[in-house]
Amino acid sequence: MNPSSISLPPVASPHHLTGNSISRIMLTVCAALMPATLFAFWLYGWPAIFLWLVTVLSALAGEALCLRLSERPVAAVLGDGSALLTGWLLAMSLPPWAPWWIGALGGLFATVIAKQVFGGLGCNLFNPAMVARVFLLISFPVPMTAWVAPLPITAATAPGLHDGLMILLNGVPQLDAIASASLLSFAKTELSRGVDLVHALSGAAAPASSLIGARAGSLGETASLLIAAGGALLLITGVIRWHIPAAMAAGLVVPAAIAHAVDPARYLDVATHLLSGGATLGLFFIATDYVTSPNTKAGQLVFGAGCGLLTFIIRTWGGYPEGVAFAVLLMNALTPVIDRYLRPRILGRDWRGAPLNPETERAKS
Amino acid sequence: MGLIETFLHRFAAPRWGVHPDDHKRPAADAPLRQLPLPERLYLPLQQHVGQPARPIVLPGQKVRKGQLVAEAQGRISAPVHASTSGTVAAIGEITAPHPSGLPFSAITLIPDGNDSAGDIDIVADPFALAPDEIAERVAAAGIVGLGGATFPSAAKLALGKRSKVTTLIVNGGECEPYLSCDDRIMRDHAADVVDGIRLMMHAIGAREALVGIEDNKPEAIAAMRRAAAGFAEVTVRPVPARYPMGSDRQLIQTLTGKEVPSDCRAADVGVIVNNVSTANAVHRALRLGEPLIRRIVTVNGGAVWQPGNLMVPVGALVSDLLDFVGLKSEPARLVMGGPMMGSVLPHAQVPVVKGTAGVLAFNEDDIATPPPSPCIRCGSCTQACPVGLLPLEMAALIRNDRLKDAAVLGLPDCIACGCCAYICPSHLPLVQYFSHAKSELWAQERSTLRMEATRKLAAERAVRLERDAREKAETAARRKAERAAQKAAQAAAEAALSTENAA
Amino acid sequence: MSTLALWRDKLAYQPVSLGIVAMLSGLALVVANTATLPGIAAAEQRDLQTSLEQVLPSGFASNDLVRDTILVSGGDGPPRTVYRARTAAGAICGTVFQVSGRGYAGDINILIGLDRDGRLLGARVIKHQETPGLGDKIESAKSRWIDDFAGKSLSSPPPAQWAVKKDGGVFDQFAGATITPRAVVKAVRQGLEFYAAHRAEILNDSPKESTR
Amino acid sequence: MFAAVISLTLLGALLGLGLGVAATRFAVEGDPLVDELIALMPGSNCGQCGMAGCAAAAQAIAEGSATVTVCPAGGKALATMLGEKLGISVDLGDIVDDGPKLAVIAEEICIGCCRCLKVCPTDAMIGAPKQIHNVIREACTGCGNCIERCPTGAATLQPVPVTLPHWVWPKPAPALA
Amino acid sequence: MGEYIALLITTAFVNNVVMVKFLGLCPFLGVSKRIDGALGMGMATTFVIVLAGAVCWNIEHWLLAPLGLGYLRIISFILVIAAIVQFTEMVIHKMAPSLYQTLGIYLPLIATNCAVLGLALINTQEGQSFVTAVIYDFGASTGFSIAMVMFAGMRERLALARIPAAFSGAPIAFILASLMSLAFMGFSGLNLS
Amino acid sequence: MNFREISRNGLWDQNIVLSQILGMCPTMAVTTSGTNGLGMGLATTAVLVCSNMLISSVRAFVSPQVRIPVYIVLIATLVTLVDMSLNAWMHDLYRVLGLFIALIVVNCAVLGRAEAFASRSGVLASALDGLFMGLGFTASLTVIGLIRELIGAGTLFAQASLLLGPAFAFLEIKVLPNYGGMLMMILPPAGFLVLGLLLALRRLFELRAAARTTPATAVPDAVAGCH
Ligand SMILES: Cc1cc2nc3c(=O)[nH]c(=O)nc-3n(C[C@H](O)[C@H](O)[C@H](O)COP(=O)(O)O)c2cc1C
Ligand SMILES: Cc1cc2nc3c(=O)[nH]c(=O)nc-3n(C[C@H](O)[C@H](O)[C@H](O)COP(=O)(O)O)c2cc1C
Ligand SMILES: Cc1cc2nc3c(=O)[nH]c(=O)nc-3n(C[C@H](O)[C@H](O)[C@H](O)COP(=O)(O)O)c2cc1C
Ligand SMILES: Cc1cc2nc3c(=O)[nH]c(=O)nc-3n(C[C@H](O)[C@H](O)[C@H](O)CO)c2cc1C
Ligand code: SF4
Ligand code: SF4
Ligand code: SF4
Ligand code: SF4
Ligand code: FES
Repeated sequence: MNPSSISLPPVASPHHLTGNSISRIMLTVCAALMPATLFAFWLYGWPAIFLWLVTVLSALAGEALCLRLSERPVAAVLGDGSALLTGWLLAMSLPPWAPWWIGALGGLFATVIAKQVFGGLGCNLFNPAMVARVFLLISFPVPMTAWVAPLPITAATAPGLHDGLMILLNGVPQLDAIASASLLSFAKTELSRGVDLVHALSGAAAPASSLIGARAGSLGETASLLIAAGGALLLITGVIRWHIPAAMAAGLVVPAAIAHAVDPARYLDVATHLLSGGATLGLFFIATDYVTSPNTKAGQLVFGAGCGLLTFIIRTWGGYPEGVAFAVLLMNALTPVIDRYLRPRILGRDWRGAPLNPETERAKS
Repeated sequence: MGLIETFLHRFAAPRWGVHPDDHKRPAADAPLRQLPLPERLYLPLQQHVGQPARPIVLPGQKVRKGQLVAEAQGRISAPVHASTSGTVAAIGEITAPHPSGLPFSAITLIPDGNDSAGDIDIVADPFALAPDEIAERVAAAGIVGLGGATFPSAAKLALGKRSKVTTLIVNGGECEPYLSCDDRIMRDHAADVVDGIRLMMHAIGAREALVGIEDNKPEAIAAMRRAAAGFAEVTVRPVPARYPMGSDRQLIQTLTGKEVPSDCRAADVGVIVNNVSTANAVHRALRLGEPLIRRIVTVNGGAVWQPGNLMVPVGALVSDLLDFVGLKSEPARLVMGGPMMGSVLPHAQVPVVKGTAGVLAFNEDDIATPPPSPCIRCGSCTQACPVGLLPLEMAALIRNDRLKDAAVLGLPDCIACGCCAYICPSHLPLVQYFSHAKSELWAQERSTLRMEATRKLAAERAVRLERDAREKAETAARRKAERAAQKAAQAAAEAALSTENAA
Repeated sequence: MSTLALWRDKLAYQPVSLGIVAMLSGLALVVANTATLPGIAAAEQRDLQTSLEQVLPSGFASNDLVRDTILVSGGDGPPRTVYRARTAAGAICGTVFQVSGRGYAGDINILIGLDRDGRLLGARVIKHQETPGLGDKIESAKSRWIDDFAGKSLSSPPPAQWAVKKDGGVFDQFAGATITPRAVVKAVRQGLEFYAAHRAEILNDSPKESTR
Repeated sequence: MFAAVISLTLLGALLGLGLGVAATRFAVEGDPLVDELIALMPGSNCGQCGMAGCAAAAQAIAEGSATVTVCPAGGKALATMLGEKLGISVDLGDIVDDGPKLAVIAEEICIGCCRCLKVCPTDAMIGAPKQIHNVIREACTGCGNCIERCPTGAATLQPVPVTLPHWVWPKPAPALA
Repeated sequence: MGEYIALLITTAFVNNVVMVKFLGLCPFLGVSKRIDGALGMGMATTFVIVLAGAVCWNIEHWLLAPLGLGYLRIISFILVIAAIVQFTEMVIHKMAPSLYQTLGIYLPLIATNCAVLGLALINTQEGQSFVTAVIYDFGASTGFSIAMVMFAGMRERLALARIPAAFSGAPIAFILASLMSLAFMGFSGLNLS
Repeated sequence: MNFREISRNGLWDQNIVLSQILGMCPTMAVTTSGTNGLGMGLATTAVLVCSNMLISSVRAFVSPQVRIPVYIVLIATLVTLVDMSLNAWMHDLYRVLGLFIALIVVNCAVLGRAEAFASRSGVLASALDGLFMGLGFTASLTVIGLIRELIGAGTLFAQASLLLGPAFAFLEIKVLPNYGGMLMMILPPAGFLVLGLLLALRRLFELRAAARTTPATAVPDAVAGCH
């Protein structure tokens, strides 16, 4: 009467799953980064392309190494695309003509120290790409703040394939000749010299130039508009939700607007804050990293606002010209606490977790 | 759906839940078919929550269709009736429709093919009966909730009456993909359903009835509206198609705005929820005198040749259903219930029970389950959870065996709807984590209770040992005293004797 | 031992024992202080002396600089101690005093030595908190940068060029660290200006103004 | 000079006084923790933990010389409770919890010697001399005392059969990557 | 008022005792496994630091400085701190046994928490006024508590992560602290004036 | 407690830094170079030996209520004495170690040893314990300092002659000529990072050792002091 014994271990419901997967999400993000990346490649030429390659490959290599050591499936995990994305985002935030060892050390640091040591994907507490960026900035402030003005790959003076490789290997010859400050560090230097911003940022130095990428900066900083377009794609495809970008933008814009209104000579205007530095990249691609941001809406709003505000504070009063990476890391450190205290309300319970009063519910109609 | 419509849908829909592809058609549109009487029926004694029924027939006994074969035991219980006429072959065990593959008790019935019913006791106007009497008849008919929970309906009606329920919500949500048995009932028997609803309202004393139907079932909505047209107290209310709209708490919230407090029943806020098929069963019990011995079962899934709805006697084997509809291929997985909450079946030799809404035979493509990856904390599960829980945190705690901490996060409030596991891009078996934790916690609870009992027993034993010792000592003392007394008496006697002698 | 154990839990034992320990410690420290005081004072004196001599060419001063000081108030802040160097004949041939500026991570204290005409004889950073590897090249132990100041005066280079090269001046900056050298240059320049403003007072050799 | 010694001595004496007073004022009597732990233990004093009963086990746990997983009778449930009380995380992997066990008497072999009956800490064994003994399922904790004493091997420990309501969903296997 | 707020922020974040000044690391690493414990320790430490700071300031101001007993500073400060700590310990042991359980051996160790003595010494070194000293102490110990709570939150999450065996426990806690102080580097050079 | 055990405890099994994880503040703050680590370690060793001996000899007289204040007073006195004498008579060394010496007072490892060992053991054993604990501390600090220095600046024991005296000049090595340096190594993050990696290394050793001796047992909680 009971012929067949149990054939399989019990499988729990649901028996129907979404077609979504981690690799699909990560590849969508990569796709959203693509236009800005290609544009930046065009702007900065071969050295930037090589640096990007070195960074991505070393991030992948670091991940693969750790997976080998901990005896986990290398190919399957690399295939999830998260290490690729980490390397990519790191490359987007480096000076485009930085020497190869910057990219290589950064990529390794990101995946080994900031990610795999904590247990790999999903277990890291800090954004790996930003950890690596800050590590590089603190360790090698000179090459990490050596920006070059855009020199489109099609321009006659642009380094060719061979020269690009040389720049990658040996660094930029006569850096001072072509060095150019990024907008934020330019503003900071001028302020520290006692020049007011109204004068400093007029004419060729006007912030609007960064809109079209005509200003020195990292790959991800030069094409703010394309980055924003990528962000819009992420929002539309539902990969990210609006809470973090909106809150972060608000956290940055509101104090910036107030300060600028009070003293335009001392405080940068809103557009500059939003369009320069890593702000756009941070807004859509970095602060939104699932693993290191809170996962409730309220938490994400707090997190985003904190990122924006800290970015503003560090940019305005801090020792570093750029604050997105630090702001994101600081808020990463706060994320578990946010998650702990901002939990969603459970149906049938109040915010503190006590059951609702049936009589008040009965009275509703 | 057009772009604008999709957009509007996004904003109009509730913020919880998921929207899986519903796969309801073409099965929903196929006309109802009758399953031919199988060779054997297995009538399980436990087809409801509560105490199992107690068999009152003996092997070899002949029974008529609808005859009581096992009676209810205790307050929360339901009787079992013969689904057709025939001979009781045995009272034994059969594999339960449960993922564990463990057996449970069932009465084996060999149909005689006549399908002859016994005497039928019908009242002319059930509305003339007292509410309690309706509940009694519902109880006698063995009706249990057909929406999946299989709670004895009479107990629910009685509870509703006691708690002064004003609103009866009729659950025509049928939010599970693939299933369409409720849809079929509403399309084909709308008038009967409405009659059942009015009978239940009478039994509870409710003033109004709201029939919530997901808006992906326009035919059912139309049919029900037509049937309810004459009754002002019955309102048909389309609700957005979003899983798990059919869950009672979510439906109550959507239809009335009330939230059922976490430690309360719906009745505590003045609402009772019943399934449309339950209403139909109530109608049949009171108007036709037929106990709950058959139900509509959706047979669907990629491996099924002719998906559709079947009228099935309770106790038929899943294999009988599958043989009838035909299989395209060996199913990769058999599921009883819907794909979101249904339980996987160990094999096809398990009986259809009263709560079986569907039998799904999936092929490899339907269930292609990639291996789980680590949680990336994407928050989709939190977003989807209709209860507002943090599935990722609970799962992480459970993975580390911190079950109590998971309970603090709200594990007991989880309704196991599966939204979280459905949406998870890492394909984590979240529901299994929660089921594991819940059953493990219950087991721990049981062992704690047991330990308490042990402690009591040990204490009692200590008392007994002490008493025994004391009694022994007392007896010994008494004996000694007696012996001493005896000796004394003897001595006295001897002395007396000697004095006597001396004298 | 057993009586001790009895006593140890008594209330009075606590203040007495802790008091005794404190008293003995106090005694030890007092004794040590008395013994080491002269040594420490002498050592500190020597330290100052060597620092002062660093900013003057060797053999420049024939007197004991440490004892030949004058307090000059002016500029902003408290009066400055100015040490004066004399020739063997006793004429004032140079001065040494401390200037400070705000660097990247805090104040930088610099000792500068000038000749009578206000030409720099030397400069030494005596205290700073700049980042090692970046800003600490102002230390003479790490780099010869600070030696560039020798021979400079307010007029050479001209005031406009008293700045780092990045700001259009003559002094090198360090790659990636402009703030530190900028601060040093500014502090030294202010020192020169201070000297120019108070030259008469400093060179005034009437004995009543010299302290100590 | 004197000032130094005197002020330091006074400071020391004053603080010593304060501490002395505080120590008597705020003295904490006994160790309430052990009592709380004892209250949690099964209390059957079966000795499976290898200690002289539950109170000794509680004492050992409080002192840290025994782990919270020491009591096989209490199983995982007890271990988690103890862990919570002590504020430590418990590695439940340590517990060999192969499910609850019950004593079963093989009626053909039982000679009715009554030895098992005397050692059962929960009075789960019933019977009278020279009669077949029986185990009350609800009361037996599976401690095994009777098994050791049974001269004929009639008493054995059998796993409690799993039934539908007692079935526990297995924990999912961890993700590979 | 403004400058007090700036002082508070600077001491709490820019010159965070733990992350930047390297004071109080032992309790920072020891009592940060759970947020609740960290919060309790943070509050206990704040209490001790502010109280000890105030008492030490007075001792310095009214006793040591006037009598020229600077060389007794370390010993008298540490004596005061030790006494305050032990007193607090006894009170907590009596009043809140559960808190006592979590803070365990660390309560006595507050006495050797360098942050307490360090801050008291810094107060005198910088010649602060009483109010500034108290604000400074409060800001610093708040910074200590904030760092502890953030760190504890992260360690609670670490407890659920799949840390490689060689790193689980202390090693990963240090690496985490390293990344956290990397983040705090963002405040370096922050100048609110 | 025999000699072997005491020395093994101090140098490895209960190493203050690598196992007990105590005295973290000086460990992190001074290990920006090998020289600093060495200097701090030696100074601490001196104090540890003296304080252990002193406390061991007065332990019978100290009541539990005032135990900690008494120990701390004794340690502080010792430290101040050392501080003053160095200042007066070895001024050059003092200029280097002066700051570190004040830090020793609050190095909880010193009090930790007083509590855990000296208050229960004889004077000689306590002195030995102090010596080996101190040497273990010194070794750890020096190693951390060397790693940070090597990666940070490409040198080993830079300025040893300046700080510890000309006799130590032989230690100074410039390993990587032409090396640009890595600033983070002398900043706080690298202190934590290097120690974390060292601890992981130690754990790895122990895991290997455990696997060799008892192949099938579970992972031991290797770092006993990891609270
Ligand atoms: C996640 C979830 C989904 C449910 N879906 C349905 C459904 O689609 N239709 C339904 O009738 N009951 C559904 N139920 C059961 C209802 O909550 C409720 O028990 C039932 O409608 C009560 O009616 P009954 O007693 O007549 O079965 C669902 C329950 C849960 C927890
Ligand atoms: C950790 C760190 C420490 C720094 N320390 C100093 C320093 O001591 N002195 C300095 O001038 N700049 C220092 N900087 C660099 C300044 O932040 C600033 O970027 C630089 O001085 C600007 O100079 P530039 O115009 O040459 O780029 C430091 C930067 C970092 C990241
Ligand atoms: C793995 C690796 C790491 C390096 N790290 C650094 C570094 O930390 N700092 C640095 O300035 N150069 C670093 N370099 C680059 C070389 O040391 C570089 O050639 C050296 O700084 C010489 O530079 P110069 O030509 O500017 O003197 C590194 C190179 C490699 C291969
Ligand atoms: C929307 C989104 C944003 C991401 N941002 C980052 C990022 O800023 N830095 C990074 O290293 N990885 C990022 N990732 C990849 C991945 O989440 C990350 O490697 C994990 O933190 C590794 O555990 C992102 C992924 C997604 C889906
Ligand atoms: S949906 Fe899955 S991957 Fe996303 S947070 Fe939830 S459990 Fe993690
Ligand atoms: S299964 Fe539980 S946790 Fe998951 S979505 Fe449903 S109610 Fe929420
Ligand atoms: S094993 Fe458990 S029940 Fe038995 S004596 Fe020990 S503590 Fe008590
Ligand atoms: S195993 Fe034996 S002795 Fe132990 S409780 Fe059960 S019957 Fe009693
Ligand atoms: S050395 Fe332990 S707290 Fe600073």
